Amino acid sequence: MSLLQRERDVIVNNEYVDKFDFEEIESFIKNAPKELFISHHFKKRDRLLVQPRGGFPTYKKMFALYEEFMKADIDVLPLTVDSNTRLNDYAMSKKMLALSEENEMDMLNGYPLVTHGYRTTRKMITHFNKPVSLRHGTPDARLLVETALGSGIFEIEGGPITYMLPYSKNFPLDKAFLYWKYVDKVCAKYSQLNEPINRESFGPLTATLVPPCVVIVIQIVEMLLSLEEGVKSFSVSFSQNGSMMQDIVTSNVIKKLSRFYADKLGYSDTVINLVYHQWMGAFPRNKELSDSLINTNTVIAAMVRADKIIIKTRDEAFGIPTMQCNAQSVANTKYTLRTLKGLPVVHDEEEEANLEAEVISIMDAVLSDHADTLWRKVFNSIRSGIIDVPFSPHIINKNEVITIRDDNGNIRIIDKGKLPISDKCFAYEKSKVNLPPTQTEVINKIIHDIGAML
Amino acid sequence: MSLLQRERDVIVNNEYVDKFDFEEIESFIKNAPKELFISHHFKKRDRLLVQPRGGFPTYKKMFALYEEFMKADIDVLPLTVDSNTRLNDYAMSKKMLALSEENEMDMLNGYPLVTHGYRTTRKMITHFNKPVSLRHGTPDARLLVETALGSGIFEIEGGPITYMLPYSKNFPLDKAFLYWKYVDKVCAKYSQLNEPINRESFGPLTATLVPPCVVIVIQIVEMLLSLEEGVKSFSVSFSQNGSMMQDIVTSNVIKKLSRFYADKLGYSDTVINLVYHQWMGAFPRNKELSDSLINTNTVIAAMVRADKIIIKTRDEAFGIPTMQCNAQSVANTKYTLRTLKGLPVVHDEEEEANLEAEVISIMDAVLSDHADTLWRKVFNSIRSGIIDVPFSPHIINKNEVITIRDDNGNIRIIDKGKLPISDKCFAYEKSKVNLPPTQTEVINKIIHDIGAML
Amino acid sequence: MKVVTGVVGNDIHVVANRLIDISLQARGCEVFNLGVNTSLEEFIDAVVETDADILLISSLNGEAEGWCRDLQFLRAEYQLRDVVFVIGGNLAVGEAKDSDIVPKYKSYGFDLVFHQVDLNTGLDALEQYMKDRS
Amino acid sequence: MKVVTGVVGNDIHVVANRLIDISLQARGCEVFNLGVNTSLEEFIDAVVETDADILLISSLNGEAEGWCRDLQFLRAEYQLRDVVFVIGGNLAVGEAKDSDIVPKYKSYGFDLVFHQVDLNTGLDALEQYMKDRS
Ligand code: B12
Ligand code: B12
Repeated sequence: MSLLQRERDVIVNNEYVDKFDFEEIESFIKNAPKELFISHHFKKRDRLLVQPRGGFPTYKKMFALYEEFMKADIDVLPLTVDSNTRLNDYAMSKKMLALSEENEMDMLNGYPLVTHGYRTTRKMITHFNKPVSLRHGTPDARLLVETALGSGIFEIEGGPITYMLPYSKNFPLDKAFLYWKYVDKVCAKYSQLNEPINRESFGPLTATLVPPCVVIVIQIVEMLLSLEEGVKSFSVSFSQNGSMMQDIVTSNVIKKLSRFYADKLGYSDTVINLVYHQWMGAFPRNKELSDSLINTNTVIAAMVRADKIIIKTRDEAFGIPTMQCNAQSVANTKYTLRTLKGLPVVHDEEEEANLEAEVISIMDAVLSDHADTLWRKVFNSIRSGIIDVPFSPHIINKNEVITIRDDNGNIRIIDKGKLPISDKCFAYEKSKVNLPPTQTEVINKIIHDIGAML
Repeated sequence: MSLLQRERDVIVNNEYVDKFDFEEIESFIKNAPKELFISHHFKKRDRLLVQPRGGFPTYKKMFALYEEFMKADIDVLPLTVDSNTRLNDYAMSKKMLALSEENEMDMLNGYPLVTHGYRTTRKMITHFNKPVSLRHGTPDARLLVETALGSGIFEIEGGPITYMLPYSKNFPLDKAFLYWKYVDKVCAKYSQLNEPINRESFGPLTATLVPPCVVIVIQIVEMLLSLEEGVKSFSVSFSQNGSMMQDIVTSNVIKKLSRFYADKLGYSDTVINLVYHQWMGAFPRNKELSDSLINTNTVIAAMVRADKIIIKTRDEAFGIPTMQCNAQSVANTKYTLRTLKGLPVVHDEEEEANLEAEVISIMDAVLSDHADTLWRKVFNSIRSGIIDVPFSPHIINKNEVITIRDDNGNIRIIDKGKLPISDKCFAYEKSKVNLPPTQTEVINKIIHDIGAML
Repeated sequence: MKVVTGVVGNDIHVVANRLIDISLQARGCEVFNLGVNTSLEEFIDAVVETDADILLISSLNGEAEGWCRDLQFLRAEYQLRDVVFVIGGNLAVGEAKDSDIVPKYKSYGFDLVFHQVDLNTGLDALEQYMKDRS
Repeated sequence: MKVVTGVVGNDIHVVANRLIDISLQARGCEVFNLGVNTSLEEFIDAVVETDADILLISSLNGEAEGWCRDLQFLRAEYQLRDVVFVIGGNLAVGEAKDSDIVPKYKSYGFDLVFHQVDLNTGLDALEQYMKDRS
């Protein structure tokens, strides 16, 4: 038995989980219909795929949610996991699931996938026969992903950085890298049986004034870590920046450089797709305005020529949306994409050159770290602040980079911390903003900029 | 007494109208606050002005509508006139206004301005102290415009072509030209007293597959006719075509060529502004989708860098919107414009060159008509089909031009009728579409294309 | 089957009218299309003149009620009992319910009333009505 | 005034937490910020350790109810009668009404409950409460 398989046996041996039948799972995946694989749909590339977020505690309510989504002609079903499962607190999930079932009231903010198990969940997923995307935010997602794959969920979101720095305070980063290596290995293994399992990185990060160069570097690095393990289908992503132009520039650069680095490191057979997240920051507490924001984001997603868009709902500022509200959001988005025609292809040479230079400088610094493996290089880079995510709750994150919006809504770096971007690039960033004179005013401006869509 | 003044005395002497006090009106306009003049707001050019449509039969309800609009932070108030007044059927308007007042039910699809009179209406307009735009569709708008100006309405929409070809079946076109000359003369006269009165043309026309070259020619021609009479502030306009790129191209060309012809004919002191109409064709019978369509249009209006946007409501497919619904639409649009930042400046050289060439060919043909005055040249051009508006109900319109959408939503000319566009341009248009093989299929495609937003 | 059609009143919405013309012809009718902006009297004159079986009125801009109230008198006056009177389109100012609209227009003398009904659905119902009748 | 603050449970929404830290300091408080992902026990420990006047808990992701039900027992156990217990943020999964939420959390032992209340409004109310109390 391989080392990986031995590790797998340990992982799935958990008091909260029914016994895993790996052979049965393998044959299920081998014979699974192509429709369940998003990588299969990406191949057609005939339209921008629409995917909401959504997860309810009970099987019954989750099933009903999928039914609503199907009526709205959804492209990709989501399975969002509750925050206890995310932090491997299966005991709490179990307790709250029981309470939710008894009281017909939602005591969890997502679907506790591990608690329900793969046998149950697979019934639902094969019933609807649409690709399902696993949305979580889990540093140690090993058991979760085994359960997902067994269930027929063939797109796994996350990664050691993007599901750590925004989603955890104390979880040891080095462990996260190893746990995600496991995830990638398992995905790569199953990818050989049928269409490839798609891995997706989570570009929005903290959704709070993260500069595009940091997003792109993290996307590329997580992609490379997955490709190292044999993953063949990968989606890079980012969320609305707050400036249409910055979104377009980010898209152009991320497409170009993710391909560039994949090829450079010898993974030219990988299929790379682009996912665009609608505004991930604070939403207005007015549902009509939220609808407007959502639709504007749909238009931008089409303009940046994403392959998939992940959408929000008019309930965002209030709480987990009702299923009707969520399905309505899908229907609205599909309508806009259907009627929106004749999109121009836009470029901004100067902005793209600057962003590209920033990304390459940081990538150079990461790749030339003295460590022996890529994950250790990245680990060191985060620890030293070469990669630094604003507003990360994680203790290891440097938290030195400070950003602010310019008059056109672009996120600009005003304190580069340890980011190894050139003086020229940093000067370019600073030249775009009129910095308020006092520290208090800068803080007020940052608070104001966080609420750009309020 | 001048000839014009004598004509004016006759016009306002109408059994449905109270006596006009021209002296009092003149002094009112002279001393009117700048805020009432849209031309004053255009000067600042600090934002895209938002204007809905709206008119209710009774004074009370009209006042309440304005109150709702004010709460939504509106930029320009509309005064939309009912369809009887549009066709000078004041008797019917009076009867229906009375019924509306008695039964607290709307028996008119707009505000019967002539019936209410300028003394009453002015109270409302000075109370709100916002610029008001007169929206009608009247071939003979002489009495209506006198009443409007006396009321404090300092933007007059319409023109002899744009308010004729889409809005009338039998009204004699030559008369319309003379009646609109009257309107322009009166506007020009009052323009000398304070800020200029703004005249606006109605680019959407029938809102049904009208090719951009026809729209632009008509915009330029109506502008020139107004400038001839001394108008100093003019807005050209067009409505969403159905392709973002075609909107951008139309905007770039209309801006360039309206300025070009104004300068060429010696009116370089005129201020020209651009107005963008949200989709003017058939709306979906689903209010959520209508909201999406409206918001998409707002994004496009910002992209084409219009100076004013005229908006629709989610009730469009159903009937005259409630005031709350209308005000909500204003609020949503203002929100999107406030939060939408970083818009790229887009061009498409090839498309712009083609459209420019088409407009210039048609303008050349119009201007080189043998008649002595501009209006007669234009009159002849319409009669001969040099200017031809698809789906016009008017008997004089040639109705020979046939258009269809290409795969990107662009409106393309497949039968040029008598439009004097070059073979090269016509070939370009046709090269963009795959024409269905049979006549029936072409008709079905046209029906389908009319419903592009359904 | 002879059909007189057009848009009633000061209403100039012509697009539906063009489509109705095409659709009726496709269904084998002989169509007399008076176009937009047609008064009730003009319609009645045309029905008499052409000896039509059906008068199919459209209204889109919300005016119809004001114009059609007198139909019953004209119908009686000209003794047009055999002609089928149909109206369709958008039959009220503002949003309105079928349950209010349909009885109202029937009381004005229409046999069939299609408020915000899709054209083909309406014309199918009309054909059915004509069959049931004969 | 000493304030212990943080985000309760498996909740990692840090943005509000950072702003609260800044705002409390601007109001002259001595702030002990435990950050996100903090258990009820950790909060109580910190209150005891720092001898705080106020415990200000945030919850954004809808988890609070599951964590805070036991507050009343801890409060009694540690005899923290003088400490003011405040909670704010987004206190339910899904949309919920104030009239349901506030009494519920008061019954768990909170003195002040701010469900979806703007930060400054909440902190103003807190200051007023502290004044009225002394
Ligand atoms: C940004 C964001 C994220 C980021 C967070 C990054 C980070 N580390 O901070 C990311 C993307 C990582 C994220 C993850 C998740 N999120 Co989140 N997230 C948001 C979002 C969009 C904005 C939050 C924000 O930063 N707002 C800006 C700050 C300044 O405002 P605020 O947090 O609302 O706080 C204000 C008030 O609440 C108040 N306040 C807060 N505390 C207190 C205390 C007192 C005493 C007072 C008076 C006031 C007060 O003052 C603050 C300033 O005005 C909100 C939705 C929204 N609001 O629009 C969802 C939201 C909070 N997230 C939600 C959820 C569920 C999650 C996830 C579980 C994923 C999921 N299932 O969808 C995970 C959480 C994982 C975990 N372990 O907790 C839900 C919570 C649902 C509910 N309550 O029913 C929300 C409401 C979205 C939604 N509608 O589903 N999220
Ligand atoms: C395009 C349009 C215009 C164009 C018309 C160009 C032209 N000459 O045709 C312009 C811009 C000039 C215009 C002007 C006005 N319009 Co207009 N217009 C529209 C719009 C957006 C689309 C109409 C259209 O062409 N639809 C496509 C065709 C194919 O569909 P249709 O007309 O709905 O017809 C279908 C059905 O009704 C049905 N049908 C029609 N007749 C019949 C008959 C039978 C028997 C059956 C079974 C079915 C049937 O079948 C058709 C095909 O599916 C509608 C709103 C909408 N629907 O989205 C407003 C609308 C019809 N207009 C309206 C109004 C009020 C006006 C104005 C008075 C201006 C104003 N106050 O806003 C002026 C009218 C001036 C006048 N004298 O009539 C209102 C009517 C309000 C009401 N009923 O309460 C509408 C609903 C907009 C609104 N919500 O305010 N308009």
